[in-house]
This record gives sequence, structure tokens and C-alpha cells, in this order.
Amino acid sequence: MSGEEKIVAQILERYPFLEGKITIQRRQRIIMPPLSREKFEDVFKYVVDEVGFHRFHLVIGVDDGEDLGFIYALSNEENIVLLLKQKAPKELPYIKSVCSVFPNALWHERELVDLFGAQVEDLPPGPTYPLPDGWPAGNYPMRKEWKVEYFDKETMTYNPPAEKTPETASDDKAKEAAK
Amino acid sequence: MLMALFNIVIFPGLLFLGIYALFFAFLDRKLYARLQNRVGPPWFQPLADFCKLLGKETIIPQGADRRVFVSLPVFALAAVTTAFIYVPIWSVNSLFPFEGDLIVVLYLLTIPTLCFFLGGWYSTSLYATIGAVRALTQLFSYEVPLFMAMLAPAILAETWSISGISAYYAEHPLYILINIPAFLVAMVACQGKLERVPFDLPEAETEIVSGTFVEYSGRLFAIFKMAIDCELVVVSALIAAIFLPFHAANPWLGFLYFIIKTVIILILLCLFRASMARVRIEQMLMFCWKILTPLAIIQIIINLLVRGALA
Amino acid sequence: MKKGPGKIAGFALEHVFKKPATIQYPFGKLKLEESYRGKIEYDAETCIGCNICARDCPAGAIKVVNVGTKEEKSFQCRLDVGHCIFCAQCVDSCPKKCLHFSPNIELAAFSRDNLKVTM
Amino acid sequence: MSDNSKRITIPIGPQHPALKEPGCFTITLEGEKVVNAVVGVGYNHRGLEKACESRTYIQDLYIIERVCGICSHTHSTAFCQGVEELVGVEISPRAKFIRVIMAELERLHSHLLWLGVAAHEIGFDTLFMYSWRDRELVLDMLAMLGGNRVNYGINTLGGVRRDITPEMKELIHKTLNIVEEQNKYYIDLALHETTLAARLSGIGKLSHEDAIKYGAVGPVARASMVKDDIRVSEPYAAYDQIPVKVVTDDHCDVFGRAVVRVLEIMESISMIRFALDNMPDGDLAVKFPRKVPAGEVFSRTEAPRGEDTHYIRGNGTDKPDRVRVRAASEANWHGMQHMLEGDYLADVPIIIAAIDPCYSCTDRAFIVKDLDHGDQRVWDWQSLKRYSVDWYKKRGFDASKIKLAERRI
Repeated sequence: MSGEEKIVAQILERYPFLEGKITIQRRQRIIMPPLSREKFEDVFKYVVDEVGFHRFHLVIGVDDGEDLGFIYALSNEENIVLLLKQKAPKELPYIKSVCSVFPNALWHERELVDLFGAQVEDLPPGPTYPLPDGWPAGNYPMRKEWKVEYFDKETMTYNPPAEKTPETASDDKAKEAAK
Repeated sequence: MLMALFNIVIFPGLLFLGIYALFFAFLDRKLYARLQNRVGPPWFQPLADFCKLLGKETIIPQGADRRVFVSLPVFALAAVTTAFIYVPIWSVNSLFPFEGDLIVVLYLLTIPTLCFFLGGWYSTSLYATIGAVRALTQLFSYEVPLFMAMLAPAILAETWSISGISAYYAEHPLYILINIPAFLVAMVACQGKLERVPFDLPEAETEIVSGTFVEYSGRLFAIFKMAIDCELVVVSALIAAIFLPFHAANPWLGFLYFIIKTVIILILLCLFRASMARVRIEQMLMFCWKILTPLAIIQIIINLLVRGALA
Repeated sequence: MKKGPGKIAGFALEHVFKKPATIQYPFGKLKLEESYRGKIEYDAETCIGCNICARDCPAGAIKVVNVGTKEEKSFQCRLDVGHCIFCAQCVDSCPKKCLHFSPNIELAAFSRDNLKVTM
Repeated sequence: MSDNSKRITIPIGPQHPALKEPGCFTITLEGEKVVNAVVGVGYNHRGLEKACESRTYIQDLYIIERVCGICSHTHSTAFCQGVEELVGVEISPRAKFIRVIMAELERLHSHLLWLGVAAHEIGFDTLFMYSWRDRELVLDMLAMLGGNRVNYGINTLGGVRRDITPEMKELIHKTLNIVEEQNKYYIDLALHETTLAARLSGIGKLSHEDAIKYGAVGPVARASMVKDDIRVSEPYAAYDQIPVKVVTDDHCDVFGRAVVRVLEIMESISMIRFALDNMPDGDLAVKFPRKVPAGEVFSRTEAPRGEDTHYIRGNGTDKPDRVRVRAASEANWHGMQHMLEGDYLADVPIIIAAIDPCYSCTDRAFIVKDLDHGDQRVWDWQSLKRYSVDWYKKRGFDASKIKLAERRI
């Protein structure tokens, strides 16, 4: 039994509901399924304290359409990388900060706040990162629906085109026909 | 009267000193570059820099006292130029030698450092303030060994005049060998006086931008720069007069000797600058008080003993 | 080597008498390898106007346009050197090998418009 | 006198002679001692990750290569091997060896660059000039192999773009001999020059435990006895066929980091020699599809500054769904505050330089200190811009017009 399989077995023993959802992608890579917040906090604590994943690499934010995903990359002594995933609905993306366990998560979590609009609880106060001052509130550039084309750098405003109502759409068609 | 004016303004006063200082600055930079396997600046570079600075806008910080801020560079330059008049150039005698001019020259050379301190202090910039404090802290560390190293030959020569010391060692050239430790101490300590690596803490470009001079610009900075270049000439001329007194009766030959001696000292200073890293302020204090000062004291004791033996 | 200050002095003194390592740029120039990725050169004869180069360009700096008629095609390459990142992916992508790079790197201009080249 | 009045706060950066890139360190001093340090980085956020999402994989490769000017090859290697893993393509052994040779040459040039920068920070310009002179030799080799001095562009999806011919091999061997000889002298110098040791040792302390706690990587971690090197712990490219020796040091300070780096240069030289002599034959690149299947991959490489990690998620099209890059210096920033506190102001530049920083992060609030009134006004970018335009307008120079005319995006 390889080191990866042992770890998966250890996690499955504690959390049987993950059966069949954990994949060993290749040597030194274990990928966990996306978990909701409550389950994630529990699994995270267990993995860090008892399975021995004590090195934190980074947290990756992803836009999954309906949800926002947060992928925590951890590794252990044998350099096995575990990708722990958490998901939160886009409207209320509340997650809990892991800064108290891993101080090097600070900048990564600030990045989630700025770029994805995640609401990170217990995040230590400090400057925003990495967006500039005067960035319009409510604009989260790494979300899929946010398009670079609609952003005006001079005025720092985001102007998406008005959504096409049936009337304007028919107008457009009429114009095209006239051409 | 006319002769005195000529002496002050043209030779060996302001004009000659200025030109020689620019030449020295060029030589220093060129040699520094060649030591680093670079091409280095062309001969007119220091002059071009000086002219360019004169043409730039002079900005005076809002919080600074205008009169003090403007007068400090002039003060520094004036002190250095005055000191140069008492240093022998073409013979063992300087222009207006008198008993005790060594002490006057040393104190005149302290004035530029005080000007740097005040300039930095009045700039009301944080970097300049830190640089100013460092300049003063540094002053207290290198001044003592420098003075003692300069006074040791004077004790042996039994005179406090530079011309007297020069004349004495010109007569007894072998006694110079006794002063070698003092010469080394003086060379190291004057590196601090001239604010060059490894003791360039007051301006330390990579730490506190350029320290004391951070707020100086345009003409004022040009004058400050000139004062620093002139100080380099005066200090090397002073060390040359005290520690390397080889003189010729012919004033032209004497002048040639002067140039050769000062250039040798410049080369040594430049090599010193090129081969070391900048030290920290507390390391500098430690070095000056624990190594240089005892060495200078030992030198003075040796000289006293030799003096006694000779008498 | 023993511990002590000023260790580099001898090494530096040796170099005073050696040739300097630096070159004064406009008067002397370094010789660049022929394989240096400088400005892109274009050969209109072999071009078929497929615009694969434009599709693969990360900076959107290159474009090939047909300036002739539909029957008698003649192509022109429009390159914005100001946008070009000199990755030469277009050279790799070109199926007819009509693009190649030159070791020309002296491309500074006074205006951005001067950087737009038609070849 | 209250405790606070003895303290002064000075900004180091965003523009400072010690930092060649923008980063802001707000240092609170008591005399010359640092009592508090606030690290502010991120003036350089370029939105590369967003840009990658709207471009194809092959275009992304060149964007990723430009994440860092110094470790460009490791970034592109990480991206390439990630995408290759996603597609399931195995590249030829020769391509793997060429990637390793480039990576090690890059490490040589990066470490020589660091040595020069570190020497410059402590006013030792002669060493700075000499180490950069020898770095030129390495850069010339890289230019010969890749076609450019920094963004070599030798990687492509599925292999490499250029081959190493026997003549090149000969030339590299020759140049390496010179670099090795010079580097031996630098090692000697670094270990025996008193002023250098006096400035470097004992500052920027990061203990073994703290190095793990703050997630330090690369030479910073290895100088604190953390034996962590992706080339050994997770061999990529041809590193499993080349003997790699991990250099560690127990000084835990800036001096240790310098020692690790200069010794790593020697290791790299022997690795390049080994790789050149044992290079197998084979194709340079395999055919690579435009469309990449859905899936995710976490790719790691060892850059000169430490571990680079790339996360790539494909969605079945020719454009990636998400690319996340964590450069090595981003990991080392976290311990910076801890390293700075308790040291002298004079040591701040060298401590910052000791992690070999590469700025790609931000805070953009800057505080304009108004000493006349003694208050602090916080200006944001917009208001500062407006202020400057007004200031020039009053003096008969309308800056806003000129800017608009010349700006084109």
C-alpha cells in the first residue's frame, strides 16, 4: 500500500461518506471532492492535526458558475499534495479564515476577498490586496461574469452593456434588415 | 594685497582647488571603474555633472529654514578652501604658515561634517535626519583616532605647524618609517571623514536614499558636491604633507611631487573603497574605538619615547 | 584564504590592466547570434493568408491582410512592434514558413505610430 | 517623554534605491532599531490569471513565461508540464534534458544576480560588478540556446523549441569552466571577507520552526535547515535521472542564504555538465492537440527562488478555465515581517534582498505625510492623479489632454 492510499484509507475511516469521492490522481496527488462549509472545517482540522498535512501552500479560488470553489493545497512530510476543496454559494460566499493555523494564508485569503468577493471570517485587518485604491465596490474581476472589456481604466468604472430586452432586440433585427 | 587676492581666488585657492578637485573626482571614479573592470567616465564627466547641476532647479523644502539651508553648502566649501591655504603645495612651506596651523586645518576640516549634519537636520526629511544623526555619530568615532594619528608625527617633530613637520621630516626622512601605523590609522579614519565606503553611512544610498543630501538639489547640491571633492583633495594633501614629506627646492619640481603624492594617496583610498562592504554604524564605532584609537595611542607613546631617546 | 577585510583588492588590481568587460553602446555593439529572436521578417511571396500567426499571437500584434483582389491575392503583414513580445510563436505556427526572426533589436521610435510596420 | 515620541516611521519604497521593483515597507524605528515593519506589496498586479482565461493554451504559455523576468523558464516549465499531464502526453527524454539544462542555467544566472544585488545593498559595489560580469556569460549562453536573454521561450507544449547542437555543447562546457573558476573565488570571498560576514551574519533570523510555520521555500528555507527541494522530493522533467544534491545550511540568517546560493551555483554547474554529457537522442517536441480535456492539475517546479506552483483547470476547450500561479517569492513574503523586526535599519535592504524578492502583489493606499500640519492624509490614486493634473494646470500645462492624446490601449 503506497503512502497515498494509506492517507486516503485514514481519511475514509473517519469520514465514510467520502467513499469513492477521493481520487488519487497520480503519485503525490490526492484530490478531495468539494465540501460544504461545515464539513470542510471538520475535515480540514482532522487532516491538519491528525493526518499530518502541516504545510500549507496556497488557496486557489475558482468560479464554478453557481458556486465559488476554494481549493486548499496542503502537503505533508512525504511531500504528498492534498487538494482540499470547499464550496460556497456565489451570493453568500462565507468561508472561515485559516490564518490562525497557517499564517502564510493571509495574502492568499485577502486575494480571495478582492478578486472573488469571498467573505472571509476572522481575517486579520490590514490593507487590501491586490486591487488598487478606488476600485469600484462589488466588482470581483476573477468571477467569470466579469469581463475586462467593460472596465474603463480612466474612470475606474465597470459599464456592462444593458441587457437586451425583446424590444431592443427586435430593433436590432430591423436595423440589420434595413442594411 | 593683489598677491593675496590672487592666492585666495586663483592659486592655490578656489580656482586651482576646484579644478584639481574635479580632476580628483574623475581620477577616483575612473580608477574605481577600472578596478571593477568597467570603462569608467570620460575626463570631463565631473565638470559636466557640475555644470548640469548648476543649471537644475533648486528646491528648498517647505519646512526648512531658508537662510540656513542655503548657506550651509557655501559654508562647507569656504571652510575646505580656507583649510587648503594652510597646506604646503610647492615646497615645505605653505602660503601663510604659523605655529599651530595643523590644529586649525583639522578643525576647519570638521566644519563640512557639521554642515552635512545641519543640512540634513534642516531638510526636515526623515531620511536626511537619520543621515544627519549618523554623520554626527560617525564624527565622534573617527575624529579621535584621526587627530591622534596626525598629532603623533607632530610630537616627534616638536612643532604644531604643518610646514614645520614637513621640514623636519624632509631633513630626517628615515623617521617617517616610525609613523607607519599612524599613517594607516589616518588613511582609514579619513575614509570616514570623506564619507566613503566602508564608512559612507551618512549617505548610504541603498539604505537611506542619500541621507543628508536627499533634499538638496540643483546649485546647492553642486556646491555640496564640490565641497566633498575639495575635501578629498585637502585631506590627501594634508596626509601627503605630514606622512610623505619628500620635497624639492625647485617649486616646479615640488609641485610635481605634490601631485604624485596626492595621487598615490588617492589610489590607496580608492582601493580601500573598492575592496570593502559598508559597515553598520555600531560596527564602525566599535572599530574606531577598539582598534583605531588604541593604535593611535600606541603610536603617540612610541613617538614620545623616540623623542625622549633623541633628546 | 585567511579571514580579513579587503580580500578583493588584489583581484581588483589585476583587472585594472585588463580590457574592460563593458562596451560603450552606441560606439561598440555586441554581436548577436543569428538565432536571436528580434524583429519578425515577412516573406509575402510564400504567404497564403491563413492568419494562423494572428490566432496564436499572445499579444495580438500581428495580422495578415489581403490587399489584392479576391482572384489575385497579395498579402501584407501588419506588425505592431510596440505590442510584439518577441516570442516568435508566429514563426513556429506558420505552415508555409514565410515568417522568420532577425537579430534586429534596435527598434526604438519616437512615436507609437512609428512602431506599426507594414511588410 | 512617551515611548511613541522616540519612534519614527519611515517608508522604504515603493520607490527606493534599494528596491528595484515597487514594494512598500513601513518601518518603525527606535534609534536605528526596527521595532515594527509592515510589508505592503502588490503594486505590480497585472491580472495575468484573468488574461490567461481568455487566451488559448499556447498563448498563455508566453504570458506565464512573463510572470517573472528571472525565473521565466521554471514558470513556463510548470505550466507546460501541467498541461501535458492534463492531456496525457509524455514528452521525449531529450526535451526533458534540455528543459533541465535551461532550468539550471537559469539558476546560475539568478544566483549570480542575487549575489550582485546583495553586495550592492551593503555597498560592496566591486563584488556586484564582478558577479554581474560573470552573469553575462551565462546570459549569453541562454541567449544562444533560447534566443533571448531573459524570456528564453524554449518551452512549448509537448517539448522544446530548439535543440542543443554539439558545437553549443562545446561552448557551454567552455563557458562553464570560466564561471566555475570565478564562482570558486566568490565562495572564498563570501566566506572570508570580514566586512561581508560582519554585515550578513546574525541578521534576518528565521529559525527552523519559523521557516516551516511561515511556509518559506527555496534557499530561504534551506538556509534554515529545511531540506525541501522539489527537484528531489517530486522529480519533474529529467531530474530523476540526474544526481541532485540539496544544499542546506544551519546559519538561519542572511549569511546562510548567501552560502546556500553560492554553493548551489556549484551544484548547478556539475548538474549541467552531467546533463550535457548524458543527453539522450530523441525528438524535440511531440504533436500537441489544441483542445485540452477537462480536469485539474497541480504542477510544481523548483525555481531559483524556491517552489513555483501552478494550478491549471481545463474545461475541454482550447482555453483554460482557471490558471493560478504562486511564484516562489510570494511564499517567502510571509516571514518578512518576522525577519525584519529587531534588526537595524541598515540591514533592512539586505534582509529584503535576501529572499530574492520578485514583486507581484499589493496595497495601494499611500500616506502623504504633511509635516507642516503634523497630520496624515491618506490619498488614493485617483485623488493624487487629480491633484497632479490641477497642479500642472495652474502652471499652464494641461497634463490631462496630453495623456489622452498619447494613450492607446
